[in-house]
Amino acid sequence: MEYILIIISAIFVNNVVLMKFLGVCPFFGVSKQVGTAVGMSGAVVFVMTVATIVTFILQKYVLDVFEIQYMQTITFILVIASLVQLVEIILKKVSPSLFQALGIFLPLITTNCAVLGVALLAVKPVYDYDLLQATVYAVASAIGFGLAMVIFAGLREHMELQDIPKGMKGVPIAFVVAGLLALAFMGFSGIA
Amino acid sequence: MNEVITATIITVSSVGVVAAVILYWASQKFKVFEDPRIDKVEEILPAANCGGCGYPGCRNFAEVCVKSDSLDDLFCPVGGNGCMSSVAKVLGREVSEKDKMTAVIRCNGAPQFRKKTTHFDGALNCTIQSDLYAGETACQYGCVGLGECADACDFNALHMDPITELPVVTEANCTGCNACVVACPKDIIELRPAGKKSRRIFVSCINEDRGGAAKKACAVACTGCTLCFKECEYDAIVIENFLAYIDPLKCVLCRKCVQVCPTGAIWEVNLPPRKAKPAKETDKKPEEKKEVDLIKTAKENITENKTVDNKQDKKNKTE
Amino acid sequence: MSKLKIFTRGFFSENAVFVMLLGLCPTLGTTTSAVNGLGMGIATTFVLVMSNIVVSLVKSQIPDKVRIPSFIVIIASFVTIVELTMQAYVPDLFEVLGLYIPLIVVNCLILGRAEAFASKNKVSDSILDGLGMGLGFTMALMMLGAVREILGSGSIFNISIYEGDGALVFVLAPGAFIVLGYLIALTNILTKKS
Amino acid sequence: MLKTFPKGGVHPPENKLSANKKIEILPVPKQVSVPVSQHIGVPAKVTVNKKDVVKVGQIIAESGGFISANIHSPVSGTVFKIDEVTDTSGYKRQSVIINVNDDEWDEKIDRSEELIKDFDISSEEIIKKIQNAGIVGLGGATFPTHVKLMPPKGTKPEVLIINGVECEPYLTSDHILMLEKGEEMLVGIQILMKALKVDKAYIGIENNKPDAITHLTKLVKFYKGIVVTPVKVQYPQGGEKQLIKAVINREVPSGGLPIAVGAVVHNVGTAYAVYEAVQKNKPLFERVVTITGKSVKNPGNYLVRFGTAVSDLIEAAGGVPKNTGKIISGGPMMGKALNTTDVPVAKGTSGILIMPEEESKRRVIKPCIRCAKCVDVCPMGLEPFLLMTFGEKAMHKSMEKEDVLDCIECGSCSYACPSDRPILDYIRLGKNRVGAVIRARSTK
Amino acid sequence: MSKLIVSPSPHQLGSNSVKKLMYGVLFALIPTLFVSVFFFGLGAIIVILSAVISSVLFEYLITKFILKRESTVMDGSAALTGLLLAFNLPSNLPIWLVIIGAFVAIGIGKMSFGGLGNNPFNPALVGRVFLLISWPVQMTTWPKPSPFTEKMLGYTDVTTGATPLGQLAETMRNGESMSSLGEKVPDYMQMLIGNMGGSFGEIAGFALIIGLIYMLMKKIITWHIPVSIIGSVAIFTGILWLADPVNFADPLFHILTGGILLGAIFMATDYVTSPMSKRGMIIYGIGIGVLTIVIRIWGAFPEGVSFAILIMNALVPLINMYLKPKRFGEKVKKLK
Amino acid sequence: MASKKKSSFINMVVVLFIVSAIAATALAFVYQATKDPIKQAKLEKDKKAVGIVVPKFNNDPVSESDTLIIGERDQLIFFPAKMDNKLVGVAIKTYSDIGFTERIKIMVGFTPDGKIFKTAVLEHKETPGLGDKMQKNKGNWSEQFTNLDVPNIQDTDDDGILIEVKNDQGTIDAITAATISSRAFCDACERAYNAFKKIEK
Ligand SMILES: Cc1cc2nc3c(=O)[nH]c(=O)nc-3n(C[C@H](O)[C@H](O)[C@H](O)COP(=O)(O)O)c2cc1C
Ligand SMILES: Cc1cc2nc3c(=O)[nH]c(=O)nc-3n(C[C@H](O)[C@H](O)[C@H](O)COP(=O)(O)O)c2cc1C
Ligand SMILES: Cc1cc2nc3c(=O)[nH]c(=O)nc-3n(C[C@H](O)[C@H](O)[C@H](O)COP(=O)(O)O)c2cc1C
Ligand SMILES: Cc1cc2nc3c(=O)[nH]c(=O)nc-3n(C[C@H](O)[C@H](O)[C@H](O)CO)c2cc1C
Ligand code: SF4
Ligand code: SF4
Ligand code: SF4
Ligand code: SF4
Ligand code: FES
Repeated sequence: MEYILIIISAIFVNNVVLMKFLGVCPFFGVSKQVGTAVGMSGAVVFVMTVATIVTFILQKYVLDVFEIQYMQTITFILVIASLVQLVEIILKKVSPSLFQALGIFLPLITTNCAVLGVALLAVKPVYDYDLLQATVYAVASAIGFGLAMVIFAGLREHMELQDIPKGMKGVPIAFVVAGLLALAFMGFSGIA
Repeated sequence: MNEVITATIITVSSVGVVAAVILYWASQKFKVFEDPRIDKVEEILPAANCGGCGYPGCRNFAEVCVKSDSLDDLFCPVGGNGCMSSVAKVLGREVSEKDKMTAVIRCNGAPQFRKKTTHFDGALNCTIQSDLYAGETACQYGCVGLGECADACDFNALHMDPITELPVVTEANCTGCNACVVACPKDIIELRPAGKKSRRIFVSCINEDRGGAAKKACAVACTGCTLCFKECEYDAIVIENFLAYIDPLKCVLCRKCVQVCPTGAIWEVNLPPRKAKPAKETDKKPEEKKEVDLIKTAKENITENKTVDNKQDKKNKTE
Repeated sequence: MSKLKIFTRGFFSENAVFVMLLGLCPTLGTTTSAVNGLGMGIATTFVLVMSNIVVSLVKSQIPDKVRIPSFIVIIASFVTIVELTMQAYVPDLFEVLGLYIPLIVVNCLILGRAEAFASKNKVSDSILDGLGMGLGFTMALMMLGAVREILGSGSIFNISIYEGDGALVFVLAPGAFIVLGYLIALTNILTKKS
Repeated sequence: MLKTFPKGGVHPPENKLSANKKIEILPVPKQVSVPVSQHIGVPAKVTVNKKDVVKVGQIIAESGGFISANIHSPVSGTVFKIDEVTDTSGYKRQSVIINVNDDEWDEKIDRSEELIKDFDISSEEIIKKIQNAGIVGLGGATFPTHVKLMPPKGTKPEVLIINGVECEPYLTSDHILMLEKGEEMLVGIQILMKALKVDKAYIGIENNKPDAITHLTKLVKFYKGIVVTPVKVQYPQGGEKQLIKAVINREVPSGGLPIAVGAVVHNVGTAYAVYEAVQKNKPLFERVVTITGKSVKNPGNYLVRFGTAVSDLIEAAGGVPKNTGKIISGGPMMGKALNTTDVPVAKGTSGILIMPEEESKRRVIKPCIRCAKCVDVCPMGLEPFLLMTFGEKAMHKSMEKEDVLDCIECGSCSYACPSDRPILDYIRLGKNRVGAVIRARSTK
Repeated sequence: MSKLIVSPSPHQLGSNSVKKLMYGVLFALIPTLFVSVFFFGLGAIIVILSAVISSVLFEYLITKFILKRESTVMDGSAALTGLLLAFNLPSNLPIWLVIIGAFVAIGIGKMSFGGLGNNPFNPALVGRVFLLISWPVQMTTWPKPSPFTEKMLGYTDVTTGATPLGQLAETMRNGESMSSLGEKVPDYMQMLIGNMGGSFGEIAGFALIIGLIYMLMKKIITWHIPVSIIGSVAIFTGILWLADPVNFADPLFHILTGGILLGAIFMATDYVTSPMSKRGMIIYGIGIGVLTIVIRIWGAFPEGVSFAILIMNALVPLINMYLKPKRFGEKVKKLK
Repeated sequence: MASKKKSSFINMVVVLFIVSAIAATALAFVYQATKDPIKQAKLEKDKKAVGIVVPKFNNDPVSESDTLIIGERDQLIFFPAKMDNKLVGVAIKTYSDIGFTERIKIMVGFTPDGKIFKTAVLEHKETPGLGDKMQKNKGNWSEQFTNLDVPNIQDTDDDGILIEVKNDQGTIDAITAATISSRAFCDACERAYNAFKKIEK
């Protein structure tokens, strides 16, 4: 039950992009087509999960132990950046097909706030997550990100065919759509 | 040095070093061959990996740049123009200066020369109309005037003249991209060398009907009378299927054909105004003049109102 | 490029938020009021300028393969400095901005400028570039914050300007997207016209 | 429940004004111009010269290939000239113009009214005769009939379906033919069955022609293997894929021919023409044409020689009404608007419809409101609104992916659209372009 | 005979038009209008008039002065948006809020996208949810219905009461059993004719169903969306109720209360924002039904229809992409 | 473009090491420098809150504060306020987890007779415009708690909880449309009151 709550909360109620504003740049950048959005979501799920696990361990067994929590930002980002690159290198060799599907999105993830954001949130003392909970939280957050992005990509592909007024065409209307999507997602608030 | 500082330094540097070692090891171990130009392009790109270019990540964008044939639709918003031109340089993709080609409209059949016998009421698209039938006038070759070519032009070099209902080329904008030629279902548009000082002479008609039929359908049609052919000293003119064609490579811009054409089908572009001719020749002139006046007065007579109406009509329909 | 242009393009022609759509998370997340937007903007500008300086100083010493990690470490250090300083001297603002302060690290604007500009240019130009970009970013955040504050809470810079409740949506997530959408449309229209 | 196709379709007002008008014979005009391309496929090659004297039924242009058909002179007289004349396509096409002189028929043609039921002739000979007679499908597509009778290798016809649906509003030529020449037609069907070597034939007739249904039901008792199947009044019941589905409940695969499900479809007029060709040696040079329209004085069904100007036909029905807006060759749903009445009647001309001006104009186009009415009515299960958008934006790849080539151009979508959008115009455009792309690809 | 008209086929057009469809829906809403005025009197009239007039006005002004296009107000869709927005509001909502709602609905929800046919989200619901989130207090104070009394003339000072769904949420939050809920809310017959609190357009179940039948008969809409919504609500709440009748309300209660009927019949069926294929419509309907109940039972809002419809609106492009109508002949092709 | 250094294993590791080390050292020093101010700022915050919620005092409640353990994990810090060594009030830092979003932390001050003197919100993430009306500067809702005579509240529903919103048969008017936040606020006060009773003993 506890896990279900974490999952529902992270996907719908506190959706990373729509409610928490994390990872907004790729949310807009890579959502022009549904296919790309799906690929990006896959990559995010993968990296976010691994990154959260690694940083969680780092936090609990290094930073907390030496009481140097203030080094959180710098170590986390270092870990994430290296991790992304590592995954990219390995994937390219080991599974070119998977690399084709996900690899191209990997570099984009380093500068995706959502990954660092979720890693930072997962170690927040208020939540008091253990490793498993943190992992579930990361996976669910990433799925929430992916869900929002795929829906959004569908809407944008649709908008491409519509007769949008000149000034609103492209990015502006995308923001309005994102806003209305967030408005709709507010309906989930309070589910717990 | 106190404890915290030591711990900090050790932790962070070891994370850094471990990362470097692992990455190095991995990049050696899992090396994959790739087009080296991709690296070069990637180097030029800002590595912001922001996705602003529409591709996921700079490297991916670099790959696309290397693989695609043209950089026209590719743009990195972070790096900007400078960055893109460096990319082009690396890839050796600068557009080499070709002979400038420009579009010419080979139909002169404004409504006052070419009576409309029917009214087309389908979707306003040249191809749809010409797939359906020969067109609103008796000339089955002429421009149908629904502006598909103008829509196809990405450079704002073509617009439809509301009075003549024919496309007009803005030469300065025309890049010779061929889009309009492909778009036009009637093959009205031809790309011709812009010519010396942008001066050109060409036959603005593609009617292949026999003289009488052509003339009946359109007052300014080429009737294939061969007068120009006979006049031309440079063999620049051929006549086939009752239609004259001027070879741009042979034409020396002597303008003799322009004067002899009884229907005014031959156009001269950007040539200086003619010197006043000796009196003898003027007996031919009135006719020519009449044509010109016709266009002029027609243009003047059509009040602004009507033009607006025309546009309104089209807008209504397309909306 | 003239110094003036290096400085001013961050405000208009290459404005990070309105034109290049970079650093959107803090833009949307922290602009519930003009003051918050301003604070976030200044923090970002600081990191941007400082990391531009350092990067342009050390640019020739860094081997290619570790360029990005090194830049990230540099940026992260400044971010941490900002974090610590804010905690010490403006704890209230720090609390409001919360997560978004550490997230300055991943703001593509900063890494992007470090890579695209500072790693190729003189220190003085890099400072100007950083300042221009940063202040342009700050301006955008403040504008967004101001509009959201006026519509959402009926005040500006915490000074109440009308009675009664504002439209709460503008303080919440949907309002942020919508307001930014219309602001971008507005800039599009204005810049195209001029 | 009456048989029909499973999805879509519309029911426009039937307006069968000329339903009970007996077939009248239109007098032979003074001059005819016979286009050499009256069918789908390669145009025929002219075999006569200026000033040649020809008889009715004499070949004047020879089939130009396998998918092509002979053209016979519909009149007797002298060839005036061979020139380009605007035909129903709206373009000038090569035609043989003949000055009429008398009405002298080729001797081989049996001109008696007598019904000849028996035939004893092989399948190949039948096909040969049909080919020689220049018979093409009279249901609209004018596809050479002999080609359809020679199924490609690996396919085997199982049933013959005769299309007596006439689902187009206004048109009545098939209806009257079934009433007046029912028996001849049934013999024609037997001949076709023999040619195809099938022993089952269905005649699909829409339920709005009860007289034809009862008449033929009575007659088929005497003809083995032929069944009359009444089908629901629902446009486009006459589309062959729809008819096959309705009658024998098989679905012709996307991009496939009817033969893929063992069916061959012929129009009733074609069957009658086959009878005449095989039993009476009469080639195809005349047909029944409906002339109709709300403001037409005497709507009726006329037996017309090919090459007769449409204006002559209209004259016979009382002349062009004052408020005429559009003159259509064919029905209001699939017919082709003419740009002049000086075009000749040809093999594909099933009717001439004159529409008053107020009904001719299209309405102002409004934005698509995504009401899905076009999706509902599309008998092919396509999404016309989407295809139109792709067509407008020249997104050919997307169109191909959305099966634009399956569209049968029935026009139900444009008919049903509350926003009066020219859906089919753009779909047709897209079909042409996608078709061109695919052809280019396959030649690569 | 003047110039002949030439156009591609078909040459005959159906008699349907956008105007006819929109006015048809407006006509179908008339019974509901009467019932709402009957129970909520002057307040209902004021809110309806201000919503409809301001919607039409905003659409006119925006098309004319901002988009500079041909005016489209006469097609009736703006009036319909206004009316449906009004039906989703409490009858004592201050006029200025109604006008803001209409502005958001038309300005943001519809015209920003280019007007009729282009908007991905239901404009009236965009307006409504915008108001709900911005001014939750005003949007959730419901006047008591008061048939045939002098109170009908009241507008802002009417007595307020909770909606059945509000009672339900309260009951569930306090962990009381459903039998105690039964005492607090009107019986089902009263609910059906509309004698209960709530947005004044959603109460009149009976009148809404008359509208549904009219629209089905006129072929304005098909049964797929309303039936799948109501069906999935019934099934979902039915399962919960059978499993635990003490803590969950019965299906009929859920169907008759709140906006399910109004939403299912008039709002989810909006052409522009619903799927194009029949299969898609059914999935869409089920999605709305299930989400509505999830939000009602577990969410912070007592009512979820508006949100559920908006969320499913967002999914419509994906539904259209993956749930195509069944192509003719496709199956055979695959069998090969 | 500036000449790029070619990468080799050694220089990669060395550079990354040096960069990290310099960064770490610099940070460590900044940390050292800001450590006390940060602590100070935190104390300052408590101090300010304590100053608001209890009557005038002249001791240093922060340095005299102590942690009270209730139940298994609950730890509340309390700050005794004394005037000339006479206890004039106790401020208790309390929290609630039943708010709309995340934990709410408030400071509640009691006078020795068990009345709430005043309250102050320390931290919360409730929705702006709704739940945040519990803050003093956003509305006067929290005035209800000033001088709330907790020991004398009638516990109408006999559930042993004294500070409750009216929806739960209590005495506190909830913030309009934010009952959940109000309930959480009451819950925090109740927790503080229980702690207070324990301290009393
Ligand atoms: C290019 C083409 C090739 C065809 N090939 C055959 C064929 O090989 N065998 C056959 O029986 N029918 C063939 N048909 C005939 C069609 O099946 C169909 O009967 C004809 O096009 C008329 O149908 P319609 O009036 O419904 O369009 C062909 C048609 C076309 C257009
Ligand atoms: C939409 C549509 C409607 C049609 N309606 C009829 C019809 O009513 N009667 C008919 O004989 N053929 C009709 N056809 C043509 C048939 O599909 C088919 O081509 C014809 O029956 C084949 O016979 P034929 O080759 O003898 O002409 C229609 C075709 C289409 C695409
Ligand atoms: C986006 C959103 C934010 C909300 N924020 C709060 C909040 O901060 N505090 C709160 O008590 N209720 C909040 N609510 C409302 C609650 O979910 C709930 O509806 C309300 O407390 C019901 O209580 P009432 O009886 O006071 O109306 C929020 C609702 C939504 C949709
Ligand atoms: C059956 C039907 C239902 C409609 N429902 C709505 C609705 O719920 N909300 C609305 O704003 N417009 C509605 N409209 C009107 C119109 O479709 C709507 O304004 C468009 O979304 C505007 O583009 C409806 C129209 C029809 C035909
Ligand atoms: S030139 Fe061709 S494309 Fe252009 S308007 Fe004329 S017919 Fe159309
Ligand atoms: S003179 Fe004019 S009409 Fe005669 S052939 Fe030359 S171009 Fe044609
Ligand atoms: S898409 Fe084609 S098959 Fe479908 S209704 Fe339209 S015209 Fe008929
Ligand atoms: S029928 Fe017309 S308005 Fe309706 S969906 Fe199709 S194209 Fe759009
Ligand atoms: S700021 Fe770009 S993803 Fe968050």
